[in-house]
Amino acid sequence: MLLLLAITALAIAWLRDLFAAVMLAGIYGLLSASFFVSVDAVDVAFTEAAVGAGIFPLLMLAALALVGRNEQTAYRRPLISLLLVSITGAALVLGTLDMPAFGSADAPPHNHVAVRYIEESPKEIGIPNMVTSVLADYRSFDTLGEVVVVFTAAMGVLGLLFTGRAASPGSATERANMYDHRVLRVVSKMLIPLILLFALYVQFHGEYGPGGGFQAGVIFAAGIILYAMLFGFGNAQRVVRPALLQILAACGVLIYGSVGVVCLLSGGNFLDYSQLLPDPLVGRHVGILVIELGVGITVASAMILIFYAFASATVNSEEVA
Amino acid sequence: MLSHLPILQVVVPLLAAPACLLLDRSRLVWIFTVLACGLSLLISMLLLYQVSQHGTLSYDLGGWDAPWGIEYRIDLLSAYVMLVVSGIATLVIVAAGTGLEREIPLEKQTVFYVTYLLCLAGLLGIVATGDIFNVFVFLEISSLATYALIAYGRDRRALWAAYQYLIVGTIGATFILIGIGFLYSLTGTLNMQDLAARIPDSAGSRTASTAFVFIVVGVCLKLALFPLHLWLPNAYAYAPSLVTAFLAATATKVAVYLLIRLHFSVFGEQFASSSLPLHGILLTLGLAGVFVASLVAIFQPDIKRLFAYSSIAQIGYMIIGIGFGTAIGLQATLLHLFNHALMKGALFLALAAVVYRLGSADISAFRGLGRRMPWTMAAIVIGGLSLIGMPLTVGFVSKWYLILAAIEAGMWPVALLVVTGSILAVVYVWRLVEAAYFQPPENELPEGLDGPDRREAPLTLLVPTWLLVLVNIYLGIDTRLTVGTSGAVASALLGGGQ
Amino acid sequence: MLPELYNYWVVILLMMTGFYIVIVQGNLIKKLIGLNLFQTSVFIFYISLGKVSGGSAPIFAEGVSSYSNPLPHVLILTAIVVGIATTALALALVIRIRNAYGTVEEEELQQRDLEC
Amino acid sequence: MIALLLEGVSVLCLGTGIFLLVSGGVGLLRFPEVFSRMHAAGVTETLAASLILLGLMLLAGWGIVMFKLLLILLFILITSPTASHALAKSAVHGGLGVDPDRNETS
Repeated sequence: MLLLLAITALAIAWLRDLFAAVMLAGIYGLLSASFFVSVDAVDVAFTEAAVGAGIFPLLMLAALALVGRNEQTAYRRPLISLLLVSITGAALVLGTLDMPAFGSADAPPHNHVAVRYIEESPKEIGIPNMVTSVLADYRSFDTLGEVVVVFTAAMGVLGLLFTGRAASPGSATERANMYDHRVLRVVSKMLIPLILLFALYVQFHGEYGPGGGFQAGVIFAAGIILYAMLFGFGNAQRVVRPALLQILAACGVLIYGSVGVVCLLSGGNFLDYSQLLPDPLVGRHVGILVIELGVGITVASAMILIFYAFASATVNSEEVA
Repeated sequence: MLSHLPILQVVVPLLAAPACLLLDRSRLVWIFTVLACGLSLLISMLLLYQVSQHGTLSYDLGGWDAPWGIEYRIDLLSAYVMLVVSGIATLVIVAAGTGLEREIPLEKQTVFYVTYLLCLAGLLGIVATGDIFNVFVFLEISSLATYALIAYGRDRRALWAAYQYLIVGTIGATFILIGIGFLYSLTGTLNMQDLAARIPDSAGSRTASTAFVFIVVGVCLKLALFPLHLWLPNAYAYAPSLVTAFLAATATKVAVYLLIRLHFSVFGEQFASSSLPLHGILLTLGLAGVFVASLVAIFQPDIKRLFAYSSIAQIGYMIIGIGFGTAIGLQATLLHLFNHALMKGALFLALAAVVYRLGSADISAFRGLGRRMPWTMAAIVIGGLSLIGMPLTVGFVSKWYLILAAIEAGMWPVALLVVTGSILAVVYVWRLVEAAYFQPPENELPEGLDGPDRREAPLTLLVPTWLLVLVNIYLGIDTRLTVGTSGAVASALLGGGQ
Repeated sequence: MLPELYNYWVVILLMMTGFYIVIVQGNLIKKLIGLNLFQTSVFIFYISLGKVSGGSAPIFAEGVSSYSNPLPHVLILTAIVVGIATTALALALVIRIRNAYGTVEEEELQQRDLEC
Repeated sequence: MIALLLEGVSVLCLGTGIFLLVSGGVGLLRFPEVFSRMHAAGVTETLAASLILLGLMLLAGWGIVMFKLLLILLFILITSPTASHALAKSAVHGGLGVDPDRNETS
C-alpha cells in the first residue's frame, strides 16, 4: 500500500501535464484513504476519500479549466532544494529513531489520554463511535475551530472571486452543451436524490458508525454540484441561491456556537452539553446531534459557495475572452 | 459570568463574524464590528485585572478536565498579549470606518469585516489556549483570514504576495503539525502543562529534539525571522494600509508569543539549551536580521515597504532577547513585543491616513507633507523616534533592557551591535523626515486629487493614531506597568521551566 | 529496528516528495498539488501513530477489547478539513493571479512585476 | 453443507472477479487506442465489481451488511456504464473520432 503511494507521489513529481498530476493526486487521496482503513481509521478514511479524491480534484480541475493544463518553466534551483529537502528528511528520520515501534500497544500515546477515550467514552458519552465522542465532545472546541476554518475559507474565496452577478440562467451555449448529455442527465436525476438521502444518513448516523457532519456536508455538496454541472449553473443557482448559501454558512457556525452559549447560560462551561437537559447523557446526545447539524450545514453551503465562485470566474473569463 | 471570561474573549469575535454576515448592510456591519472588538477589548482588560489579582486562570472547555478536554489557560503573559491584540484591533477597526472606503469596494466590505473578525478570533485563540493542537487550528483560522485580507490590496502584486505567504505559512503550519505529532508519539498528550511535565522524562531523546526543531522552524516561518522573512515585505507593502496596521502590530507578535510559550512553558529553558545550541543560533540570526533588514530598509522607496523591513529588524531584536537565555533578556523581548506593537500600530495607522489622502505611500508623496498634514506627520515622527529608541518613548525602554541584558551576559559586542542597529534606524527614519519637512511639496498633485484632499486626515483616522502615539509616550515615561509586568512574566517563565 | 520503523520512513519519503514539489516547481498549481501531497503524507504519519497491532477500529463493539487510538483520527479529521480549506483559498488566489497577470508561472510573474 | 456450498460459490465469484479485474488491467495497458482501452476497462470493471460484491454478499449472509453491499452493487451498476459513456462521449468531442482504419494512436 505504502509502495503504491510512493510510486504515485514520484509520478506526480515527474509529470509535466497538470491534468494528469491532478488525477494522480486524486488517486493518491484514494490510496491513502485505503491505507487509513487498513490501520483502523475508518472515519478518517471516509473523509479523506471525500476530500482527497472528491473535492480536491474537483476544485483543481475547475481552476485548471481557467489557467490551462501545461507547465512551462524548468525547475528552479533543483540542487539547493534537493539539499534542503534531504536535510529535512534526514532530521525527520533521526526523529523517528527514538520513537515507539509502529503498532506497539505499550507506546505512550496509547497509555495516557487515549485510555479514557477508549474505556470511558461509551459510558460517559453514551455513543459507540469513539472518534465522534472525542470529536464532538471531549475536543469539541477544535471542531468548532474546524468549522470556522471552512467558513473563513468560504469568506476568503467569496471576497476574492465574487462578482456580484449570477450566471444567466440557461444561456444558449449552455443548453447546447447540455443537450448532448442526455444519458448523464437521466442517470443523475435518478442518483441525486439518493446522494442527498445518503448524506442525511451519514449526518445522523455518525454516532454509531463512521460519518458525521463534515462528511455529510461534503456529500450533500457533491450532489448539488453534480446537478450544477449537468443542468447548468444558472439553473442550479436558481434552485440554491448564493445569497441563501451565505446565510446558511453563517447559520451553521452560529448553531454550533449558540449550543456552546446555551450550555454557558445554563450554568456549565462552554460546550458542556451535560447542562442542556436534566439528564446529562441525553443532553450530550442532543448537543452532539445539534453541533453535527451545524457542521453539516456550514460545510455543505461553504463547499457549494466555493464551487459557485470558481464556476462564475470561469463563465466570466470566457465572456471576456 | 465573570468566570467565563477566558472563553468569551475568543468566542465573542468568533461568533460575531457569522452574525456580521447576516446583517449585510455595510454601515451596520461596521458598527457591529466595532462593538464586537470593543467588547473583546473590555473582556481582555477584565481578564488582565483578574489574572493580576488571582493568578493564572484555567478554563475547561466542555467541562472536561485538562488532559482529556481542551483547556484555556490565561496567565499574565497571555492576558497582556490579548490586551494588545484586541486593543489594536479595536483602534484599527474604528479607523476603518472612513479609511476603508478608498481601498475596498463597498460590496466587498461586509465580507472584509467578517474576515477581519475571524482573524482577530484566530489570534486571540492562539494566545488563550493551553492545548497544542488547538493552537494549530486557530493558527490556521487566523492565517487563512490573513491571506484573504492581504489579497484585498488594490495592487495586483497583493495577490502574488498573498499566494507566497500562503505557501510559506502552510509549510510553517505543517512543520508545526509534524512537531506536534512527534511530541504526541512521545508523551501521549496534547495539553501544554501535561507536556511540560512529561517532556523531561524523555530528555535527550532524538524524537523530542526533532519535535522541538520542527516546531521552532515552523513558528519562525510565521514570525518572519531572518532568513525566513521573504514573504513579509511584499505582504505588508501591498495589503490595504489598515490591514497592514493590524497585522504588523498583532500577527507577528502573536507568533513571537507562541515561540516564547512553546520554548519556555512547554519545553522549558533547560531542555532547549541542553539539547541544541539554540541560543547561539537565535542570537546570530537575530543580529543578522537586524542588520540586513535595516540596510535594505534604507534603500526602499516605498514607505510601507520600508517599515515592513523595519519590522523584520525589530523582530530580530526580540529574538536576540530570547537568545540570551536570561531573565532580563526575556524581559527585554517581552517589553519589545508590547512596545513594538504600539509603535508599528501607530506608524502604519498614520501611513494609512497618508494613503487615504494621497493614494500612495511612495517617498516622493511625502515631500512637504509636514505642512499639509502636520498631525499625521507628527505622529509618524514620534513613532519613528520610538523605533530608533529615543528616550521618553517606549522604544527606549526596550532597547535599554536589551543592552542591559547583553552587558549582564557579558556580551559587549552584542550591546554595541544593538546600538549600531539603532543608528541604521536613524538613517531610514531621517529620510522620511527630510522629505516631509525639508523638501518643498510637489508642485503638481497626483491626478484625480483636488483641493479637499490636501487637508489633514479625517478625525476617525487621526484619533486612533494619536491614542497609540500618546500611549507610546506615556509608557515611555511611566515604565512601572510594562517593566513590572514583563519582569514578573519573565521570571515566572524561566522559573517554571526548571 | 528496521521493520518496526520502516513504515514511518516511507511516510517521510512521501512527505519530502511533496515538500520538494512545493519548493522546486514554478507552476502555482503544481505547487498546490505538492502542498496537498505533503499534508496528506503528514496525515498518514499521524494515523500510523494511532495504530495498535491487533486493535480494531475505535467503534465500541461487544467482545472487542483492543482498539486503535482514536485521538490521532480526530486530529487528522480536523487537519484534513483545514487542508482543503487552504487549498480552496489558494486556488481562488491563483485564479485571480491568472486574471491579473495572464500567467501562473512563477518566473514570468516576477518578470512582469519588475516591468512595472 | 449449505454453508460450504455458499462458501464455494462465493470463492468462485471472488476468483472470477479478480481474474476479470486483472485481465481488464492487462487490456488497459495492451490495447492500442482510447476506445478499445475503454472497452477493456469499462466492461470488465462492471462485471468484476459485481461479481466480487456478490461473493462478499454470499459470505456476509442475511443482515444489514448484505443490504449495504446490495446498495453498493446497484450504485456501481448504474454509475459505471454511465461513466464509460461520458468518457467515450468526451473522447469523441475531444477529437478522437472512431476511425476503423487507424489502429495506433500516440
